[in-house]
Amino acid sequence: METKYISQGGMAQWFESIIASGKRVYAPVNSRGQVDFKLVKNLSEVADDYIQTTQSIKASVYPKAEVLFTYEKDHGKVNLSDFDPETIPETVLWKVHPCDAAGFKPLSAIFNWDSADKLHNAHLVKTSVISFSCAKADQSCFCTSVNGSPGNTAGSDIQLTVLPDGGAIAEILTPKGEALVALLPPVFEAERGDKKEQYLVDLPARFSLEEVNAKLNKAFNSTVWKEQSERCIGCGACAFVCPTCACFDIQEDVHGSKGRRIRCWDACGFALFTLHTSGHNPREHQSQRWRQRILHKFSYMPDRLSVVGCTGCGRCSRACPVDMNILEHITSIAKQ
Amino acid sequence: MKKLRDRVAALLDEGAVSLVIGYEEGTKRPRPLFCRNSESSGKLIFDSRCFHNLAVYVTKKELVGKERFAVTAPISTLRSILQLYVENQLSEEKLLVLTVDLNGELREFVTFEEISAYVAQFEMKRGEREQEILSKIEGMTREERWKFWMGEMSHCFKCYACRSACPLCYCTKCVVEVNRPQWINPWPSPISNMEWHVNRAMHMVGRCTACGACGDACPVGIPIDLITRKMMEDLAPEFGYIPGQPAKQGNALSSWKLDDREQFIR
Amino acid sequence: MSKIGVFICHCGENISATVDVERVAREIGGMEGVAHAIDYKYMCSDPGQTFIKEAVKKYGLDGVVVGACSPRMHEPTFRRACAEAGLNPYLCEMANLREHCSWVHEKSEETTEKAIDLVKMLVEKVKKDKPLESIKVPVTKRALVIGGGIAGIQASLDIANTGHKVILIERDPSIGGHMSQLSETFPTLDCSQCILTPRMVEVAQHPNIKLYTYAELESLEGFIGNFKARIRLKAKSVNYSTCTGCGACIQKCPVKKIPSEFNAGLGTRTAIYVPFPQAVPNKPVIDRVNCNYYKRGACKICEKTCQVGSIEWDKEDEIITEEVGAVVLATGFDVKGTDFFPEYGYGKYKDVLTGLQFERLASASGPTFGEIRRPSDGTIPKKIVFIACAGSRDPAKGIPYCSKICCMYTAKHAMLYQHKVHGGESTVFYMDIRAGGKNYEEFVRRAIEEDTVNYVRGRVARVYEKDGKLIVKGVDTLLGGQQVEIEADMVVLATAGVANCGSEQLAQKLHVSYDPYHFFAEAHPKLKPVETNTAGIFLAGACQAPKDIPETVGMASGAAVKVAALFSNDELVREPIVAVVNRLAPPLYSTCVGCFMCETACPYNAIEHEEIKGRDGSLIRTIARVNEGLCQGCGTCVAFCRSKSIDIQGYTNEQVYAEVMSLLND
Amino acid sequence: MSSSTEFEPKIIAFVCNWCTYAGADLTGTSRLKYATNVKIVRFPCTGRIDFLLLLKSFAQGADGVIVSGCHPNDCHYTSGNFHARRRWIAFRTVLDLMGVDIRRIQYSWVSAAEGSKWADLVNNTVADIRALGPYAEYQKVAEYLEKEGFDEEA
Repeated sequence: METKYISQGGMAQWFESIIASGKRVYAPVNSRGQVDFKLVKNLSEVADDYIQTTQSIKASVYPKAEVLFTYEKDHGKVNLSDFDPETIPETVLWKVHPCDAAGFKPLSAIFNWDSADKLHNAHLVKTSVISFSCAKADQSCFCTSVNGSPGNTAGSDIQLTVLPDGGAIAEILTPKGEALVALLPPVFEAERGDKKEQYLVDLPARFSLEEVNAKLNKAFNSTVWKEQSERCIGCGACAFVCPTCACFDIQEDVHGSKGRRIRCWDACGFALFTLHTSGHNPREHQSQRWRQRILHKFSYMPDRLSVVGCTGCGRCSRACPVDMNILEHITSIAKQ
Repeated sequence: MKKLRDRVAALLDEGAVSLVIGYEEGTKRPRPLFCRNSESSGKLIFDSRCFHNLAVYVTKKELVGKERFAVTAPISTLRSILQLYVENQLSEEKLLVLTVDLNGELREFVTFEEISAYVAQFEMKRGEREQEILSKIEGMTREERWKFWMGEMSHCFKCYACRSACPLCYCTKCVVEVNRPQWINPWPSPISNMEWHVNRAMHMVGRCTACGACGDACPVGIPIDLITRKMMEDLAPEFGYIPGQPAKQGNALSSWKLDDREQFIR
Repeated sequence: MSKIGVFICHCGENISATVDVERVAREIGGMEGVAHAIDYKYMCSDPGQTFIKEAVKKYGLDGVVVGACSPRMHEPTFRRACAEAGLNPYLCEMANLREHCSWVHEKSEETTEKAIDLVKMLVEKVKKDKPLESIKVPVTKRALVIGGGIAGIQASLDIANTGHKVILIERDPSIGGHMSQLSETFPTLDCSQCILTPRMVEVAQHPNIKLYTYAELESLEGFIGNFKARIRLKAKSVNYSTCTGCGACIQKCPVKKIPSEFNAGLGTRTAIYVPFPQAVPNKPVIDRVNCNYYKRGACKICEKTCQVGSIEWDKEDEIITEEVGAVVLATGFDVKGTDFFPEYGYGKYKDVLTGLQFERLASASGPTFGEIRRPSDGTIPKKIVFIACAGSRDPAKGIPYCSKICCMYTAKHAMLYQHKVHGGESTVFYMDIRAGGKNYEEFVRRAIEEDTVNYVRGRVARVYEKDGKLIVKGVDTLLGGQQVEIEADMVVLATAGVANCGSEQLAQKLHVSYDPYHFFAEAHPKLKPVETNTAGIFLAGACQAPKDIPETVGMASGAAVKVAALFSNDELVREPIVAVVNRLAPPLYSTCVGCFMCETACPYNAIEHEEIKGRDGSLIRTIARVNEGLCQGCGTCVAFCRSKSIDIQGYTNEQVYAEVMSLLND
Repeated sequence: MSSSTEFEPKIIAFVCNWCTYAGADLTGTSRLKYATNVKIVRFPCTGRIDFLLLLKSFAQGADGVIVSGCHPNDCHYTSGNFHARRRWIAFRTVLDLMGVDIRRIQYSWVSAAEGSKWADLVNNTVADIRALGPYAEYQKVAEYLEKEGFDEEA
């Protein structure tokens, strides 16, 4: 790892050279009153002054709907053609928050837990992540409680920490990061001894993961799930904005004798998610589905995949129509 | 406030109801509260910020159980409750409706007629936000409307928060979950998102009370409540009904008039 | 995978002349799930049907598509063939390659491609078809006959004589209809009333016939075998159970100048009246529009005259409900009247008459007791002109069809005139003489040859009055278009026969189709002339199209046989095209949430509430259930159901969806 | 029939069994000619026609749609067409709000006796849709799968 300094002007030039290299660049854009990642061509399009994008960056490596393969029936024969990962363009994600970048690991852990998910991994290979450390946070942020921090570099190829002069500390973290630097090496100057921590938001931890984990191990039959989830209306907003939620559905899109198999987002909060054809539903009540969501992230994943399934981005709390606040609920479990 | 809390505590203590659905302070704004004993009634609040439509909970059987229960209902919730009565989803014996009127007085309703009479004094008007966006849309050409809505629809990721937040979307199996045939693709795409929202609007004809819960719930900020609101504003005069003031029986879509408009029919 | 058999019919050359039927069969044969595809000259013929039956067995077909004519024509034929081969008949569908393709397009690539698409669509539908079982419903063995003219009388008697009950309703105070107004009948010249009145009396006395005169149908609900008719009994103001029919009240009634409907306006009647002396029932009604008491509140002379106190001033219309299993429509026709022929001076000159008025003049029971006298001055016309096709066959008048009876009755009129007025001169202007029928042509020849009626082939342009004579200006086309002018004392117009007034409204009440002229539409122009498209409702007589007495009587007997055939079953087998609410295993039970929107939408009150109860008897949910006896299969509920919990057999969501998709998936 | 360069619209007709289907049969019996572009799907009644089918038609590439049934008061089932009429009023309102080109849906009443009206309806609708051109605006978006929101603006 190498640390450099990049000036405000240098950053603009570098951005241009990334665009010029033909890579797709996604960055937060403020439109219709919401900030979300969009394809950009100019640095001026990139949003400033916001806490968090509404949606996570997950869709870059796990699209909302993607074709796994296509098929065609022809006089009794079936011709299959797999989706070609080579068609995925080189992609750069600009101005990703550390909590989003940290989401790649748990996401990959799920996709690859038994066998390697070719498609997801191909997206990862083609994607470079330029994260920006956080100078601001709000009431919903709690990355520091889930092994993260406003300057966490996990999942990033380069991390920039913006300085008061508009320039930034550039931490070049991976070969992919180095390749991006190589697009315009001169703008990366020698580091000036700036202290990164000084420019990060102070966000004290709100609970201890170990404590929560221990409590959860005994909480399966607790009444807390029902109490907390009474107002949950069972939509999928929390899961769809989450950087680590990976529940998916497999669907067929058939037109006559042609078709394609599609993987698309799903959510464990939906009643239909676990409904059997027989009519039996192992997670019949919303409280059971809420329990699944919390246990999956804070108990099953740490236990089985050695990674916590939450990065503390707080999006689910912000998106919830009925104020199901994950921080509030986890804190209360930890305190029980 | 005190009167409401006292009354709720009394109702729960007397065993007149087993549950009171109301509001408490939340982390951002008031949120739904489920009072099952008189102690928790101290958390109850009821003011102008309490607009979440609580009627969405009254059809959830696992939540309300078999006993009688009560709801502290602002006007939007009252309208939805009326519609739910019409659609055979509520029974007067099971539900006690509480509200605080404009004079700060606690009011209690049991029958459809009582609620209907009370609701009749409130006019349904566009708020500032609705007026702003709708007047923009109303000024668009058809092509501009198509672009506008396709842009909006491209953000929808089918979390179905709109459906979940709507008190009138109480089907146990929604049409989007019907897969023989698969009317609406389960994956998000601009056209199938639009199909879903057109479908939702069509299912709301003569039913929508313009509470705005769907738009409020949308995590990606699509003004979907305005689709149903505009539909209702346009159709109510034509079909001869007052939105949010349903007749006790029937529905504007499943009834008809001999002289319904048909200039568009060749 | 499906094993579907596809059978493409040439229909002689009706289809194969424009559609490449071999290509259709070849391409469909390559379709997913199609096990067998052939084309043949006549699929509906015996060998054609045998092909289907053999293929069903040989290939173990689980679906059949016949690409031929309209399913409205031969669907039952092919379904029966499939059933005989052991395939559920509802797994057989038809692609309409004739009416919807070969007959409406020129021979071309596109036409063949469309035919392929149409067959494909039905193949996709068949894949989603489910075997269905017919539904059995009970039959109410009682018929309703609407209209008491000769058609209704004949139908009622024929049905009643098979032992079934008949309810006959007639909107006028007496049965008899137009036939009772006629003088003599062609081609035998026997007296109309002489042959009709015995039948009228038979109706009145028949133990199986319940007669309601002065009554109209208010509404008809239900379906074949199970109709509920609401009948309005108009207030007669006379108590028929006490009235003896003595006629004293009629003698004394001071309102005497009302034009008599029976005499086609040529005579008068009183306000309390019996339409004609042989009326059945022969008891009076009070015409409230013209009665002094109802108009001004005073008079009541009839009440004072009546020995038995039968006048009921306060009687109101009464609505009764009768349950019937079949309906015969016999509402007859009307003739074009006043002001329809300004060029012929009708309505302006008293001596220009309609054919029906001439019938009354010629009738012994008419205003002149059978003498032909001019309405204007009572003199006997020395010269008379008959104008055939007055209105008929005249698109400009909006009546392009031939009224069929006019040629014959005009010949009869001329003949009657010649018999009654010795030395009189009669001229008939005609377009063509249509005298198809037993002894009809001979009858016309007799008029021309024996009775010296002058037949002029040509149209009359104008009739006007000059010095007390009616000048008839026309052309004789057989004399090379030469102008003809006749000074006549009387002109008789053979006015067009038209649908009876109110027939459109009646059709709407009964949900039967009608043609652009408001005549009721038969189910098939050739093979189902007495059936309507609504099962259980039959047609008799001129309400379907103008026709003469023998034809009417024949049709009425035909309708009666249809009714009797229907009543020969205790149960009726109905097509299982009905709506069904889905049922699932507990704990779901059904996806129906019981909003009962379907209930408010159903035109037949077929939606019932079904309570789902747990083992302990406690109510779990109330959901909708379809009463399949009442459901008629319109499917309106299906389109209303938000959760798609209700579906209609034969046109299920899966079926129609597959059809639409097949047309668009390339 | 028409030159190969001319746009041939794809049109689906949703018709009721009792009036328009029979009317179209009469068109055939009367040997009246009309364009091959329209294909009929038969329903028991206009009241049965699901609005979603119309949307699906466009998504699948139809350029126009015909919906036709019995004239008011003529419905074989008393009131199916009245229900349908009201539903189409609502549907048009919603579609128009969304910016869908409602000129591409032609509603009509064609009775069993109106064989020539059916031929005229088809020919006129084909001409109208041909004048409007392919419904590319809709079909283009209908092809999008993941190309929304995250990717280029639709």
